[in-house]
Amino acid sequence: MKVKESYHRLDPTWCKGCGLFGVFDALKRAAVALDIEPEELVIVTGIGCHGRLNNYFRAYGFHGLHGRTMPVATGIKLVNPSLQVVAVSGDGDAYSIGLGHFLHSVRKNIGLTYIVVDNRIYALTLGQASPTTDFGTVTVSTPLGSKDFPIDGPSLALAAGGTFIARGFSGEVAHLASLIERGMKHNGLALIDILSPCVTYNKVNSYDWYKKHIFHVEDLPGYSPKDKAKAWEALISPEKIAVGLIYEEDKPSFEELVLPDRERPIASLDLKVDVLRLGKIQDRFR
Amino acid sequence: MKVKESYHRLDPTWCKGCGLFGVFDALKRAAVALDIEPEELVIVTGIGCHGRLNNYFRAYGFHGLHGRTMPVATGIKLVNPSLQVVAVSGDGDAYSIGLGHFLHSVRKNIGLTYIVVDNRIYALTLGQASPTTDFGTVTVSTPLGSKDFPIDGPSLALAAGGTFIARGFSGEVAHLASLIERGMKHNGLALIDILSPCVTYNKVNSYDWYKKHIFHVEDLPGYSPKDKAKAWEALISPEKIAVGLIYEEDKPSFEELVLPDRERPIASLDLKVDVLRLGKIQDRFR
Amino acid sequence: MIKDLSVMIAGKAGDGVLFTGNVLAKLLKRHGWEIVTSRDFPSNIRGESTCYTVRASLDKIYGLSDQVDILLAFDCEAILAHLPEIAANGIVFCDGQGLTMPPPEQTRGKTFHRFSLRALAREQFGQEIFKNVIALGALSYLLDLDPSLLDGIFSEMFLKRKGEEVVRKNVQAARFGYEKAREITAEAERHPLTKKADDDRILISGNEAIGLGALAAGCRYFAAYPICPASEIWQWLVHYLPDFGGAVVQTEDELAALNMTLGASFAGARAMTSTSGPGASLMMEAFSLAGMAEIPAVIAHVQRMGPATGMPTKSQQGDVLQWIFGSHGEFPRIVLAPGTVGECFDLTVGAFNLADKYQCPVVILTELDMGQDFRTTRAFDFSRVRVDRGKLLSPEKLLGTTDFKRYELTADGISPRSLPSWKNGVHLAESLEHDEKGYRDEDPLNRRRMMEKRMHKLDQASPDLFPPQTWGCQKAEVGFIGFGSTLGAILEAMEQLRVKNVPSRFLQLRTLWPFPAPEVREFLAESRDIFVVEHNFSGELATLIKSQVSPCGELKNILNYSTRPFTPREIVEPVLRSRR
Amino acid sequence: MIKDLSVMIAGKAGDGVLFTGNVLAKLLKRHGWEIVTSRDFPSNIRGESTCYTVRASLDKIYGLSDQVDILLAFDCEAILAHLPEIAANGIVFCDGQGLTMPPPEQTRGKTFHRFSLRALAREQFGQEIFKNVIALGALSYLLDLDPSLLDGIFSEMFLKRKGEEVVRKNVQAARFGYEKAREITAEAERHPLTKKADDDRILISGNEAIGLGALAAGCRYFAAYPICPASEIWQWLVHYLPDFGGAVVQTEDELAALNMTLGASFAGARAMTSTSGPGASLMMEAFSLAGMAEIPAVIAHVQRMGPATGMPTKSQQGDVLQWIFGSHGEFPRIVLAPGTVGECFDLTVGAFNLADKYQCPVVILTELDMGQDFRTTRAFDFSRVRVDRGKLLSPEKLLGTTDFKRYELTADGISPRSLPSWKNGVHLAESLEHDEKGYRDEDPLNRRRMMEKRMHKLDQASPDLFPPQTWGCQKAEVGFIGFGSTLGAILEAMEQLRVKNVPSRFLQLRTLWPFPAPEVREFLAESRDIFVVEHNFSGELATLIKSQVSPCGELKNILNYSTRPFTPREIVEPVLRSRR
Ligand SMILES: Cc1ncc(C[n+]2csc(CCOP(=O)(O)OP(=O)(O)O)c2C)c(N)n1
Ligand SMILES: Cc1ncc(C[n+]2csc(CCOP(=O)(O)OP(=O)(O)O)c2C)c(N)n1
Ligand code: SF4
Ligand code: SF4
Ligand SMILES: [Mg+2]
Ligand SMILES: [Mg+2]
Repeated sequence: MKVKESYHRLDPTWCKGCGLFGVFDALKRAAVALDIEPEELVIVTGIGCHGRLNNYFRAYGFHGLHGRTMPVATGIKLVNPSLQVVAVSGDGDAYSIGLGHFLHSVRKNIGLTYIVVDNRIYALTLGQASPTTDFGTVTVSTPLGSKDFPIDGPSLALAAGGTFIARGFSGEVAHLASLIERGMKHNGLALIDILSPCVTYNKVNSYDWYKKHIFHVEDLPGYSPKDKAKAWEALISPEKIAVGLIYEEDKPSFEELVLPDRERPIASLDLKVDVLRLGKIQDRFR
Repeated sequence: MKVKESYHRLDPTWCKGCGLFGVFDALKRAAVALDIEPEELVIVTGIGCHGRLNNYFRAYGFHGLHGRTMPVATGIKLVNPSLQVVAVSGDGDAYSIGLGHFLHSVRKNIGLTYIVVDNRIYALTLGQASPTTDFGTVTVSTPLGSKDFPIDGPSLALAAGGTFIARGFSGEVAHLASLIERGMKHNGLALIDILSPCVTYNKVNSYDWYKKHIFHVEDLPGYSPKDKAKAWEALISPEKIAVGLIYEEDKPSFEELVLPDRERPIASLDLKVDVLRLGKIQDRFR
Repeated sequence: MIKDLSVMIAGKAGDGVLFTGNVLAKLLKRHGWEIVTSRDFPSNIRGESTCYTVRASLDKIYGLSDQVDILLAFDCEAILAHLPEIAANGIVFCDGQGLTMPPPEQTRGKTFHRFSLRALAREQFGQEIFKNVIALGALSYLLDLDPSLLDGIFSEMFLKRKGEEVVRKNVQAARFGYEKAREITAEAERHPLTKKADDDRILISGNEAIGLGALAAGCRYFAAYPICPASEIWQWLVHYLPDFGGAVVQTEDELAALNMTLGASFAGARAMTSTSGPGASLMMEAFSLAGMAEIPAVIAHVQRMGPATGMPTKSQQGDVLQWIFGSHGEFPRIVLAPGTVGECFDLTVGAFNLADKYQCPVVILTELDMGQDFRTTRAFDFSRVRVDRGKLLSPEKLLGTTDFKRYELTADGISPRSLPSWKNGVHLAESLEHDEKGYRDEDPLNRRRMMEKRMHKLDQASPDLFPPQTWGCQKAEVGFIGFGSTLGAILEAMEQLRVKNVPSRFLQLRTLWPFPAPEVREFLAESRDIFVVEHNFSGELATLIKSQVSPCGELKNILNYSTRPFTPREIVEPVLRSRR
Repeated sequence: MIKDLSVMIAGKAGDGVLFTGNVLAKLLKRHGWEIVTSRDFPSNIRGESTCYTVRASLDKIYGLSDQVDILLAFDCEAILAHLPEIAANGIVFCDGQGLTMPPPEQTRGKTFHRFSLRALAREQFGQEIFKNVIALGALSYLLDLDPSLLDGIFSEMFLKRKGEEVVRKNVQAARFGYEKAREITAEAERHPLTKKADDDRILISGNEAIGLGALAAGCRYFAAYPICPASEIWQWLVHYLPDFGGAVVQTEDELAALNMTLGASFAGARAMTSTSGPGASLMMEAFSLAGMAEIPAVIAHVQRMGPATGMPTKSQQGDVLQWIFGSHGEFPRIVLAPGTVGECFDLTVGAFNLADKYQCPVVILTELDMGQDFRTTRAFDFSRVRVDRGKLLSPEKLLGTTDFKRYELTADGISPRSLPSWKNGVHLAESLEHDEKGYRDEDPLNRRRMMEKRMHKLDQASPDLFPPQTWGCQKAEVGFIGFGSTLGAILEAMEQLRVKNVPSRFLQLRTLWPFPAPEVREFLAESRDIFVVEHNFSGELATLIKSQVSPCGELKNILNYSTRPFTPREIVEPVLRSRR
């Protein structure tokens, strides 16, 4: 039986009050709930404040390049599909430089949990506007207010054929943990977009602001995460931000489709040289 | 008064019957209809069979790198917003390697016409599966049938906040020309996704196949391209492929928002050194 | 007696030149001859000029010769384009309408035949595409080859995929061409080739040999994005890897391809990617990550002509320094450059072992010519292939470990590796500077140690690397240095020089990085005139040599930055000129 | 009399060390002294150790000295970390709880004061952040600076943005600190600095100087993606460019940034981008496009420590060869390396003119230290700035042209440019090999000509490039070669060597490519001991020299691959050692 401490390596040095603490906690809770061995869990992070998670969380980790969590995580998952592979990105990492990888992984429905900690800012680089920064926000890169219309990861994931699309709030850790847990159990790519305050560089989208601006899809009468049109409506709702499990669908995962034998992961294949078999293949060149 | 020949530089050497001929023709028709001087038109192309268009079409042109039409076109447009800037990509160019740029240009609503010639294949590289290739299709890269679920450019554009989303068919040149023409008049980014047969490498999605698999949104009773929920429905329709002007919205274009003075394009600014003004700026360092 | 023969097939893209050339090469190989092919294709699907040369010889050959003995032209343009290359007693078959003959002083001695291939194909077999098979039949006659050889090739090609009827029709068309050629050519025009035993040899391209090498070496994960001329590596492997329990993934771009390769390798697979030109530039960032996080990775780069999109179907050696000095930051890397298809196989096997042993990225650098052209070579001996995974631990070895250090500071700088899922091996693969366990560390002393660890890893690697190979006369004054696909032309040139009483030597580099400075220094010291032969503009190899061997005497460049591979003549002439 | 003084401020990220250091630098500059600053920051928003050094001198200085005279420590850890650097008679102010003193043999001669900055700030001003201003006031007292100088700085900083009340409170806190320092320090501990006239000088960082240079040179389009330590260039420009009719665009990544820059340049703007480390690798593909399509572009690369994500807040010169030999294919490029903030301005102006004149990409290569640290320099003379757009035509000049050739084969290889919208100038900017009009062309002869055209463009460029600068004694036996931000330490080292009767010279390269071979050859010939000083592991500059100057005598490397900039001592010592 695991406890949260099973996954605790170090106390984080994020700014006091940062939403990442909630994410850190929720991820531990989800792991506890699923009783995962730290060795069976691989956390792939992007570059940004969120990327520090690997330093604090005890599990195998891969802290790669900015925006490239998805291909790295895919490589890991396909080579050893029994691993629980969780990728953690920021809004810049996932929705700016990594947008193409994100959506291609979604469409391929690769068995990854993708946690995007969206603080609507480039935090580690000291506060530039990100693709989710509200229109008009003043940042170091937009002294006259941002002139870019923000994009929404869950909507894009839905349009790309996503099979598990959820949004959490780092101010609601238990709820968030349950979303992550469900995502980790999902067969295929599970997106968990997280509204998460950056208390240092984003003074607008605070805990209070989010509390006022979110609604839970669970609270919508008759809401079913299986209904794509409803999901779309919830997402494009101009008034408030939908939180909860927005959409879910059954579809074969990429590993299922492309791996010849999921019981024999590539990572543990015997690489002994099969002289006979190779000889037969070579015969085609005679 | 322009005629089609005003824009004709060379006869194309695409394979006989290739959908690109229809695109070439439709683009010329649209230019004629708008009576654009070839000098005022810039065509930015990606790498692929579609990219050869620049050789045949008389206008300023930029044949850049695979997947990078959008940033190049944006640079051109912002520097001289009076130019009509048309980008032409293939499905690989726009929706695979260029996906991130595409969606970021959509969300910024840059005043470009983006023509994506979707032949559901990587043609110039001799026939690999593309992001729009149908599930199960056998290609040189997928001898066992493609295991990727295809994505849909217009749906993604809608989710990214697109303001003009259309789909044409290179077998219906007049209709396509009218979509391109409207797109070129649109304030902001106009996506015209084109169903276009590759007669050499894609034997499935032929003219006949498309004729059987498309429907025109104009034919839907009460369809309005201003209704986002309807547009979504039309796009995710599992039976047939929606063609026509799917969605349209008024929103300020990026140039409008970021250029200090659209009447004085950056391209023709006087760069004389303003010693006094620079001196004042320098004073802040004293 | 003919001992060496070149046949060229020329036409327009879409004419089936590739098919015809490939079958002819196979045919001549089965006849027992040594083969070298070469293609010159446009980067367009239809309409532009294309040609394919098959050189066959009784003796071992590595490159093209300077002339064409038989030209099969699908149009008249092709004659005019290739006339200068046609041998004095050459034969030309042409399917041009109204064959406009070149002026007689250019055609003297050569024989021209109009051969209405298309018309005959349509008339006799209802479809124009049979023109290629008719032509192959005609060539069979001309070269006095056993017609049944062609039959065998057709049934291998078509029986399974297209059925008996197709085979039959092709065989028929070939026979028809055979007879037709007998009708229109004089007996004296034939170039009969002696049959030799087709012993333990294969006919293979560099791309295929790399694929086969990867398969043998235990590569079980391949991620790539389509690009000419590299795609064939994974498009070949995709037919076999799943059967071996592996997977091939087509990614959305090259950034994903290398990053995914690193993910797969981190998780335990022998993983690889391939690319060319623009794709290589896109891989530079992740290349650096492989170096920093010490992740084994194999990258095959089949060079095409740059810069930018350049000329995607033309060969070049213009990306050499990119892999050695490119990317940001300093990290260990290995760059191998096979000079023959056999070496494509051997060096690929070696690349995987080196990557695992030194935990760094390994590049296999070839060229379009090497990748796409076919050569005969002795069949590969798989029993000699060894798989060495270096310091990869095992779950058993980790038992009881309580303080696993993925980046342990060891004497040789190489640290033990564990894989996700292995107990007690938890660690972080880190792109930031890190401590021995892989966690971010900004301590100056740690930085120093980690840089030294990584950068010195390859100091003792030379016994594992492929040493340069010396060809030719031990004591020659003329020395060539080169690598990769120029080998064939250099060896041909050496033979021509020998005939002219100019003995020469050739130092063929097979590892470009870490640079084999001692061997090169020795070679430089022993030769009087050094010519560095490269298929590029700026002499990248010469630049590299100068940067690594100091002091370094005069190096003369023999460069070719045209769209065609070196001809032997292009190497012989500057050497003779410099000795006058 | 004090003529030279170093103050260090040390604490944790989040302590306001940056603010304090910046204000102190400004203050000392206004007092009339020459300034050099240096920062050592972690790559983390909170909690880790941080320090900032301000060196001030009556004479012109370019680098740091070896010691710290005054340390302002926000915690005790900082004392322990920096004790070895503190001068024999140094003073330490510390806000640590329970100040654990180092052993007496290490503290002898030094003065330690406990100064409860945080507590005082909270008590007196209700907020801890006032600790920094209190400290600044205390330093003002200690150095005997006019207190009103600080007042002026605060009102410039806060009046417009935060209002009068904030200014007042800051002024108050500063006075409080001033008085407090008087209380706790003895008169003898003061380090009074003579006031000098603050004449026509500015205090500026390399990043700002590049921004100002770009603005002056007519740069009107800037596209970039955030990355430390380069973002400050565009984050400075974003305040001014719109007023000048231009635009700054934050792109989705670095691929977009350079491609967009090329689009803007193609359409007529003077356009620029900036980046560092990983971003530079991502730009390699479009770099090649700029070379092929002959599009002017300016790229500022502020180097940080690699490889991979490396150490984003530490300086390094580890990306030099990337710009010279990186990217696929061969194409012309120019790489400039300013050694002072003044040169950051001048070379940026030059970069735009070179890019336009030679129609190729130009890289301004600096380092984090150069980019982020501040130096005093003579104010820039804008009346000397010239804008030369090279062979850019005009609509008028195109009148009557019927056959415009964008890539015309001219004697100097440089062709006339037209811009979209100009009549008669229609053309294609082409990434494939192209003919004179810009359209795809696979003809071998055309290829040869186009390669020669592009590659020879820079053959005659040397009069336009920034020649190396020679510092020191004409006839010295000891010669240094270096570039960029090592200049300060080298000049300090030369001074220390002079005092020890070892005269030396220094060849500062300002253009790294095209390589200034004649000047370097001459310098090598004239010196006996050559030391190549570089802030990297492998001696990239030395590698470059060897590859370009052949024969080339022995080059000794003085390398620093630690996280800290060179101290003069680190250069002096190896020189002295080698002469023993
Ligand atoms: C290729 C590349 N470009 C830029 C950077 C610099 N960089 C580091 S973190 C970051 C963005 C961080 O934003 P986000 O992903 O939202 O993470 P956060 O810090 O907000 O958690 C950037 C641009 C980089 N490391 N690599
Ligand atoms: C960075 C890079 N990767 C790969 C290629 C090779 N390449 C050329 S065209 C092409 C794809 C073409 O597909 P698509 O965009 O659909 O165009 P089509 O040929 O079908 O019109 C690719 C992958 C390239 N030129 N650059
Ligand atoms: S800067 Fe923002 S995102 Fe980063 S640790 Fe601080 S609060 Fe969190
Ligand atoms: S290969 Fe396909 S896309 Fe290319 S020209 Fe031929 S038909 Fe058109
Ligand atoms: Mg963020
Ligand atoms: Mg396509």
